[in-house]
Amino acid sequence: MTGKTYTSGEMMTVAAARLLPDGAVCFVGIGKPSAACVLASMIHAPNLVLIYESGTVGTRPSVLPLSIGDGELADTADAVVPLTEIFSHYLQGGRIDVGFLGAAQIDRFGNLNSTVIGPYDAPSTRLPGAGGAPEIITHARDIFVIMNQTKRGFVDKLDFRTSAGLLNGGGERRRKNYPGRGPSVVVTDFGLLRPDAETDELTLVSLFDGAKAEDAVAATGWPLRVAGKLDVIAPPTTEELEALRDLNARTEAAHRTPVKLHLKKTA
Amino acid sequence: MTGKTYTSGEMMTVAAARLLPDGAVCFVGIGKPSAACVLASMIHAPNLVLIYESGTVGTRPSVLPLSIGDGELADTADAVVPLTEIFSHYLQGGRIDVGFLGAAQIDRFGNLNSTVIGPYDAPSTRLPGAGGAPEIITHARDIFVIMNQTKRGFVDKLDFRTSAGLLNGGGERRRKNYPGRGPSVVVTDFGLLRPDAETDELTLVSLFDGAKAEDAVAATGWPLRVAGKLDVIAPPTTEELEALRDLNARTEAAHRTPVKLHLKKTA
Amino acid sequence: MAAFLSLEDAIATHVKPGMCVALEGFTHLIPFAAGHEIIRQGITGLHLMRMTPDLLYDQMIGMGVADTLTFSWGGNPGVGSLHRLRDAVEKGWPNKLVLNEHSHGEMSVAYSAGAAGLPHGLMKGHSDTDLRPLQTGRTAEVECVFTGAPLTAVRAVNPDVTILHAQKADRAGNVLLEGITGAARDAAFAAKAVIVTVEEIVDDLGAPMNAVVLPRFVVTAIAEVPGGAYPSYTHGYYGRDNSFYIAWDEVARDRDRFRDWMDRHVVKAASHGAHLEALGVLA
Amino acid sequence: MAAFLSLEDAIATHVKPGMCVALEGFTHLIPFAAGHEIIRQGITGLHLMRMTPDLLYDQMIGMGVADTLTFSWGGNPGVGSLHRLRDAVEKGWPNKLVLNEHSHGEMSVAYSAGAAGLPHGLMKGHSDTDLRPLQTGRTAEVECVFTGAPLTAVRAVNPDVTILHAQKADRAGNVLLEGITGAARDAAFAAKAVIVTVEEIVDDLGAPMNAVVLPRFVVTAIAEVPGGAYPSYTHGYYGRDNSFYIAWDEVARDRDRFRDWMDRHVVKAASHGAHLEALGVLA
Repeated sequence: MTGKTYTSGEMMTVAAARLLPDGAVCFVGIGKPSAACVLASMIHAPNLVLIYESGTVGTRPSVLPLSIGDGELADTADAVVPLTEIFSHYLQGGRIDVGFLGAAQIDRFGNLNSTVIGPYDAPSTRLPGAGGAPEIITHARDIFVIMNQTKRGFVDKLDFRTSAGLLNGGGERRRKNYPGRGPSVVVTDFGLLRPDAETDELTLVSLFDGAKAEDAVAATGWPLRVAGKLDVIAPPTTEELEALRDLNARTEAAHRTPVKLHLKKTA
Repeated sequence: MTGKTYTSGEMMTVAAARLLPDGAVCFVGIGKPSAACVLASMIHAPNLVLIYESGTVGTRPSVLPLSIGDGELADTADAVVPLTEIFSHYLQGGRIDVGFLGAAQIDRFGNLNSTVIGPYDAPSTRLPGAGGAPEIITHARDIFVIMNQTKRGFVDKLDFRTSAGLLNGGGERRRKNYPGRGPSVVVTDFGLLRPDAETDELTLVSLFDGAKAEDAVAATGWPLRVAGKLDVIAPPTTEELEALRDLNARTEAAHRTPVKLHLKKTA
Repeated sequence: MAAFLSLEDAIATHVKPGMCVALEGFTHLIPFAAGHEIIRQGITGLHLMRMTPDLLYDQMIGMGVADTLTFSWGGNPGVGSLHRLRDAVEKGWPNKLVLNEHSHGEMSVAYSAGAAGLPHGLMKGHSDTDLRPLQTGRTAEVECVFTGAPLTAVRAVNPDVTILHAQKADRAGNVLLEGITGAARDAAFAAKAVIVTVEEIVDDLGAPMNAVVLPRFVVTAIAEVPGGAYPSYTHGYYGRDNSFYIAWDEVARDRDRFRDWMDRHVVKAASHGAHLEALGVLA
Repeated sequence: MAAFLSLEDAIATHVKPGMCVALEGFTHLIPFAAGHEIIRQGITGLHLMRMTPDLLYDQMIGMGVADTLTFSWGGNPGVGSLHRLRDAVEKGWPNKLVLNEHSHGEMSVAYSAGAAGLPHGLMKGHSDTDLRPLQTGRTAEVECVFTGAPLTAVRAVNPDVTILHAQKADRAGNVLLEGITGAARDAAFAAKAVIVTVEEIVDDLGAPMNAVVLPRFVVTAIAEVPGGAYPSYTHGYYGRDNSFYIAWDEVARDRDRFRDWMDRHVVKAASHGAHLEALGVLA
């Protein structure tokens, strides 16, 4: 975005961070969700609880993890528990307020694909797969999705439904008594989409400063609904931007540090 | 038993200890089972693994626990795990070689009652209840029962079947594919009973030195079968008796030590 | 997030007549102080739940706190009977007590299922015991949908309140349990509210990696009650007073002696600290 | 009880062609050395199982070790695709790979049920995804026998061999795992045999109370392999070599370059120690 002093990735992270209420218990993935949560805890939500599926509960990383099981997450956690307990006691047990998800594809009802592009048995692209997404999207009280908005990713029809969002819309998920409400917001590089209260269809409701609704529509694989009145989201504050860049700089330095093994002896 | 230099309780404990093969993983209760296991590990089975349902695995108590959750058991354990894990991963998971049980009543097929004397809804004596006995007797590969032999305890018909032994005999338990074989020996104050290979009926097969088969028969509430050839079990050796008495003396001294609370402050 | 309250306020706020309350603890970490406070506040009609009701539940049942008991083993460990529990079951004194009776394995599965948000858990096999026919609505014979193998469904339990005693809480409200934890973790996760009494509140739990920590968002209220598990014990703080357990056998045998003891030592005690002092067990 | 073997002997004795083998580890404690030894011994036709197949499974699949993969997330964490896994699935190179695909929640339940001796475990709810119809015989929709609530049965998994890396074993064969343990405990209890590589064998584990210890009677074989988790990490010993994970992306993109790298660094390495030395990562 020309003339901006920040990237759209930074704006997405900042926007996601602002959505997090203090004290929320967050089920976090690597990448932007981690950055958003750590940023929020540095700015306005010091009591945010971060849980990673690797088993780290209440972790306070000073650098972002490259993987979901980095040692930093264990070292700074309130508790390190078996993964089985994360999925049974924490997630299915109903202890998670907000789950973050991304995906390769999303449809207009917030259903997600992270499995394959093309047919399952003969995919053109084999993606990593479900991970914990199907359980997170089912059980967390609220779901934030973060994805760049492109025609390849925001599709009329998923190649594969890995994780059940708002299903076919129109309140189907509610009627089926899913424990959590499903995706309530999608943070893209244009702004925020939220499901329509009646139809559940994802609707552009907010734009980042300088972003244009017609560009968002053009980047969507279905005729994107646009709210009558569009909020404009303020650019990152200096405090937000500095905190985020410090975090990213610390992270890059940490991940560049070469590992040397001091072994007593080798077998 | 007149003229003896040891009590029948000591003989029972020693006899039970001798039955334990080195390296066996034992699910242990308090009282004689604990004493038998600790004695065996001091005499001939140094690699015996003791597991208490409180969650202590591979414990090596130097004094016998008064309760199944004494601190001594935790302090000397290889692992202290949640009770839920003991019942799921260890017991039902098939990791236990020998389980020890006692009861208020036993019948001729090794079924046990530890629930009530009299009708369940209007008992003359309410007993403590099942505890882990139903699962121990189901899942442990082998079961040792230890009980004093009396007409009140060795009954023709249980008032309540708390734990399923060899059911109605004649191989019923085997046909029902129970994971473990059920009670293979009952250590009484007269000697050892073992189930008959065909009928499963408990049969007197060994007598303690000086004990008489007719006394055992008289102490049994059903016509007790007696094996054609009765083994005689050697009295406790000096080594066994000294080790057991040292253990009991240490235990009594430990349990007599008064507790004083050094509290920082009281609320 | 966990609120720091006095024990009086924690009980008054969260324990109401008629509730299902699990004061867990497996020989270790039994929340005696909290149970005594329930007695002092005269709360009745409780559905008490615990794998191993021992002296504390003997006291609570004898004082008329409970009308239902869900349990799997009710005795004085290593000593004998719980005379007050027996009197309630055998003679209906001071009131009738409905028993929801289980084995340890069943209770363990019921707590775990409750903690995991499941309506029931599973055990291997069916059962040839007299206990199972008494458990209508709580256990049921089912079969494996894949293999046809016999299984038993055990209905989840979800106490209104689980009450625990633990070593420490930090100022954020995270709670550390060390030593024998029994079913404490699962009973806490299964409950709608969790009250924890702790030996002390500290700046830093100093918890080793992989320790048993209840995170602050699972804990409803924390009260600092040093000695709160006596005559049970708190690993690293004080040992189990076995002599108290042995002496209790005589106290509890007789209704009048029991009531007199409870009146003097619990009902009229100003606090758990005063209770301990009167017992002469403070160093 | 655990036998102390060389890594070569442990693999040769317990891992046979066609077996179901789970080399678990969740980012942390991934048993790279053991996986490399399987490659070196030319064992093929394995059914590999793991929640998060990462670089090690990319290497094993690319070397033709596996014909089936049970998994729930197959990627290079924080980096991108596993190119060898993709090549096997998309192009059948070096051989076709059957996928038994799950979510993390399903795998977690499958391991736990296997560890608990159950034929299946349970998850709350049914599912409106495209994954479930692909899981015939592995998941099934059932209903709560008490409430009628929708549940999903997930069939237990019981690997022939589970292979783990851990910090320490003592001379009796007890194994200590510290830090992120993932599904390691359940994968071990679910297995018919368990091989553990450890950083060191010690007289005393020095395990804190409530630490994660696999007792000696659950462990089949122990091999001392310092650095055995590299480029994954062993908490308290060495950190994760993120640069290796990033660099792997390029190595694995091309079949020839991959085979050449594996040949030079793994197949021809005399041992894991030699492998680490050749990579220049020893201090």
